Amino acid sequence: MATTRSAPHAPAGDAPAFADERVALFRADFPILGRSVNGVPLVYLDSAATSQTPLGVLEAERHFYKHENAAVNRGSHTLAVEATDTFEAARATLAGFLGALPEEIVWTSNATEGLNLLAYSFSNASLGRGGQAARRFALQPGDEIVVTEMEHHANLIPWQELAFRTGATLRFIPITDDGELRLDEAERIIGDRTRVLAVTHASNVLGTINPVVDLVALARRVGALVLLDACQSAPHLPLDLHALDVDFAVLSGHKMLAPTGIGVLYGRRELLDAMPPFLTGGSMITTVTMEQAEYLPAPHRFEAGTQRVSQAVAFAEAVRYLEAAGMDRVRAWDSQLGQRLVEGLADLDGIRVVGPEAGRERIGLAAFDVDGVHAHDVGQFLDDRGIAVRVGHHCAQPLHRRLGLTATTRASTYLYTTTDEVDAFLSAVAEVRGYFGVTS
Amino acid sequence: MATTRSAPHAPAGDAPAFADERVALFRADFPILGRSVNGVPLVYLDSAATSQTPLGVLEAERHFYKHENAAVNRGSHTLAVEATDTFEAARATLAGFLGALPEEIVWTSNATEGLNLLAYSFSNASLGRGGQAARRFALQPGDEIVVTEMEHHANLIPWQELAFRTGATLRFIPITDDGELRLDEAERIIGDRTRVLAVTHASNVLGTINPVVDLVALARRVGALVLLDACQSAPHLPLDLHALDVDFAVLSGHKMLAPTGIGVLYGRRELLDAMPPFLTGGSMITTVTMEQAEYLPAPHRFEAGTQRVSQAVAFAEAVRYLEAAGMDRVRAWDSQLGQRLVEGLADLDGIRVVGPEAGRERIGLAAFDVDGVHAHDVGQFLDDRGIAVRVGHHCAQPLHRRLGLTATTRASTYLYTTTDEVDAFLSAVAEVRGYFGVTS
Amino acid sequence: MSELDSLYQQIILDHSKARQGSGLATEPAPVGARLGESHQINTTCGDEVTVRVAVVDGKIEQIRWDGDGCAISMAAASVISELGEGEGVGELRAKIETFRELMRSRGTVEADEDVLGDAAAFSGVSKYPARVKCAMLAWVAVEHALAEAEA
Amino acid sequence: MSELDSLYQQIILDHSKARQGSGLATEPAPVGARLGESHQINTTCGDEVTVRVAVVDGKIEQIRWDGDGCAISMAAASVISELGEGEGVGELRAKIETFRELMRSRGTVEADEDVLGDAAAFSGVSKYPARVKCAMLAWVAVEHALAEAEA
Ligand SMILES: Cc1ncc(COP(=O)(O)O)c(C=O)c1O
Ligand SMILES: Cc1ncc(COP(=O)(O)O)c(C=O)c1O
Ligand code: FES
Ligand code: FES
Repeated sequence: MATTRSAPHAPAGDAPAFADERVALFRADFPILGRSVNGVPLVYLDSAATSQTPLGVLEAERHFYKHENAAVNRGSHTLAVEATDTFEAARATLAGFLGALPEEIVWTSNATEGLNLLAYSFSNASLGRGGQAARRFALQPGDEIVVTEMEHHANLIPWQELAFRTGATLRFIPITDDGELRLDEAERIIGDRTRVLAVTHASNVLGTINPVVDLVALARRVGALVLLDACQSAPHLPLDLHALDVDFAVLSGHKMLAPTGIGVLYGRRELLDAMPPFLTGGSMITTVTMEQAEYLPAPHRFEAGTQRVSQAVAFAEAVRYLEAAGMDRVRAWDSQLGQRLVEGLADLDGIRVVGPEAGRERIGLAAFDVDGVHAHDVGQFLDDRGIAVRVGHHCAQPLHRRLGLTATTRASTYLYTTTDEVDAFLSAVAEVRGYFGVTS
Repeated sequence: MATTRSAPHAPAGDAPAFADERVALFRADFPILGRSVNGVPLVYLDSAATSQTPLGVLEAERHFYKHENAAVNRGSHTLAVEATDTFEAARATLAGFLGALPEEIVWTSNATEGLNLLAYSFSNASLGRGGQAARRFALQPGDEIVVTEMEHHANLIPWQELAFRTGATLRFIPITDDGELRLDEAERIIGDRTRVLAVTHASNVLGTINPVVDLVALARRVGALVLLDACQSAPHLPLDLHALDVDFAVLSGHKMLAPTGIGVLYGRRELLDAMPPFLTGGSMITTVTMEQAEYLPAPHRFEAGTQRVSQAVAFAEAVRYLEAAGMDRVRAWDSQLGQRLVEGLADLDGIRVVGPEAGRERIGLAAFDVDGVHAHDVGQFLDDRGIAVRVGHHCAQPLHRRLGLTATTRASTYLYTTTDEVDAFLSAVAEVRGYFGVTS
Repeated sequence: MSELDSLYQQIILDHSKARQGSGLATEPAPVGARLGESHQINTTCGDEVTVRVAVVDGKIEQIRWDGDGCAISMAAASVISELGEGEGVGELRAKIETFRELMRSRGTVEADEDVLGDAAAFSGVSKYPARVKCAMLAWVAVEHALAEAEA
Repeated sequence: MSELDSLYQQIILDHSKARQGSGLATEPAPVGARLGESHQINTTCGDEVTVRVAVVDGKIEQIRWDGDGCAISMAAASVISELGEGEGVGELRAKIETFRELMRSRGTVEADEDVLGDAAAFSGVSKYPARVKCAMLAWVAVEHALAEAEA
């Protein structure tokens, strides 16, 4: 197998980016973008941490509470029936957006919970829960779980804990100095012992988009399950999970215009139906005695207790907003701004951008180190200009260690980010070293 | 120890119930209560499943998104600092409402997740996670977990699963025919082997308020940990968790005017700090290598990934709404309506109310069986009159089995419920058997 | 007829009380018949029904059931038991399909009384999506039991 | 002076570069002194500092430290190392308390330069609650190290 990168499943560049006027229209839907901080207009470049939420999404949630709020999948009165319909329609909307079936969509609080759901369900299977059907999820000493060196802690620590609980071994695929996955190493590491391959689609620090097709092929060769962390791809690129042929995927609503408190775990239907439950309680059972319980099929098997109904409704509205904008155009815009960020930063003295160099594909973000100035001081300086960026390890300490850094500064964009904002950011960064008296 | 019921920690009846005019004012804050179903005005008597949400709470959430939304506890820009302050202030508000310290409040999706958090953290402790300090949470064969026969599935199945994972035994305290806990049996069952006592404060089917003080005394005698399921008490009575001296408690926001997707786990500070984590990922660690992670102290140790920030903000606003109404008066109102329900139902032929008889203390709900008519048909009949009640096993199958029933119909009230609504419900119930042609 | 009355038509209420075919133990299965049994649970309410069919030469000789549930589910079990006995397996399958379509129609399909007999009275159920499972419970059980009998 | 300039006063920037007391290994601890060491992590950023104090007869002979962090945290380590050496343990504890109050004051307390010396320049930090931990990091480490030295 070649180690060259194959094209992502829908190559960038086939849709035009937004015109500035279109972006201005988006911005009108996000009142917070009009606020000022420290007496200057806010320049929000932290969408990779959490995106802003448009009025229509808030309105969808408000409408739900004003007209149909009731406990779903439990009640039989009119309100409860309506609320259940709305809730399940939201699931279908997400399924459509992701190229999946409604039964393959499990609501979670966020991507982190989705990953923990998998890790705990697998360890329950390892204890014999779920019987014969769940044996394929059981791990034991000698089995291997493979992640990459660029994972967010959310896609690392749950697997460390699963390895601890089952005796399995955690291995990782290293990256190149440019922040791309080493496919030659992937090919070596993904072997007969590999049971799970958990990999991010796009890196929240490097901006790299990983070659999912190649990785899936490597995993299929050895019969390993593939989990895709789609936290940074679902908001920024068109996704078709069936076409990508992954077994599981996780994402968070708050990174794609929805409120906090809602996320999705995708799982192939026959896998979800065979997995033992994670959270247990009401609304996920058929029969309960004092001694034991029998469980509903997926997705309800994994949705214990009263669900995040209004958040699911809002998430569906967020997805409609993105669909109306056009995910291929969102990608084109983010990618254009991402390039502008890298090119601008590369022109400055004493700045080291991590991840793929200018001209190579990346999502709309750039993380960098300023020689002689700590990232938190960079962030403070920018904040004084109203520019909101994220500083720190971005929940990817092992990656930073690999890069020889403890912290970086990250600017990230979304469909409401303007070219002017990127430029304002670049000129502010140009002044940072001078302000802190670093001259060398 | 005597088996008589001691008074709950703040006896009912020391505050006057609301005047009808006050209830009318509350109702104006809940637009959904003005809607009609099937061409008749809605009579919402399903608040024990989920309560309605006042405009002020929706407005608090909207305000957050319009002015301060950002990732909390991670970012250092102004917006992130403001969002973090607001989020932590919400925690302090909840702590104040519950008689706890802010560090003792862990945000969860709902009560169910809180219970699962405990059960999984205890099983992680049983595997050695958390080291020596966490040994007190470790279970093994021979150890016993004690619940009651009246528990909601959420406070039963997680313990069944924990018993399965650790080899511990699950036991339960039976109830009397009147739906009260048998304290004589509790005294016999809670013994040297008991490690955890998990009990509901108020039953979501019977309406019974359990004698927490007596149960805590029994548990303390043998050094067992006490978990209180406060789902049905926190919305309806003043709570002071420190005064009740329980070790843990869980509750759900959606049952007390907050949106869905947010709940609280309370844990005594030194216990939470000693417990191993449940969900792992970002924002709950100090140092992470590819091999292992070290964890923050509570509550952040238990809050992995991006949190339910706007929901927490809304929950705090809901709690302020309840505080303004006065929890002692909320209790008085619910208790008055609860009595009216039981008395009215007891007067009808062929109706069997479960739980304490009229005149004995209960929260604002009544579940009942209609002789000769299945609960779902009762519910359908009432729904046709616009009356929304819950029918089924209410996530308490073992309790229903104990009562010799498979399903009941439940009417439940809240501060916005009117006396007229209760009366409309009672006259509709009076017609049910006739409609279905049951005469005997 | 009010919405509610169209759900609880007199025929349904009657069947829910005088339950045709109720009682697995009351009458033995005909000797020599191919037997099939199915146990179905309505997961929304927990109600259950167990159905046994006896098939001789592709014809349904007997349908017997035990169960507990709401008026709709009990009436539906009674009706299919009455309707199915004496039918060919293929014909009853077709009727079950017709009934399923009726139930899923949300009130848009007209019931054909010639085909469905008393089961046509269930057309009102289709306007109550939450109750469709009640009406289908025994019918799905018969479908599964037939498959078993023919296996 | 802009808000930002009041946070990053020249004294702070200078200390953050010419770090007093930096280097645990460069100079050995005085013989016969009671030693205390403390390692502190700022959990919001992951930055760390390790401080060693040497106490002789209730007087602080030496404060040495290693660490990595932002300008505020490095300057704060430098300042306390300079300020603390030669102080009595009790006096330095009192100054740490004064500094803590200043940091928590959200800009409402006036720094007393006579007491705090160069540390008075940190008063601007109190208006940035997210940076208070940076300023406190080494100071808390000294506090813990003193407790160990005296144990
Ligand atoms: C007594 C009791 N415990 C637990 C729960 C579970 O709450 P949730 O579904 O919000 O997790 C409920 C409500 O359904 C309840 O009434
Ligand atoms: C790549 C990646 N994975 C996982 C996560 C975790 O998402 P959340 O915190 O919403 O669970 C994030 C975002 O923080 C991310 O960027
Ligand atoms: S309500 Fe259970 S079958 Fe109808
Ligand atoms: S940012 Fe880490 S100590 Fe200041």
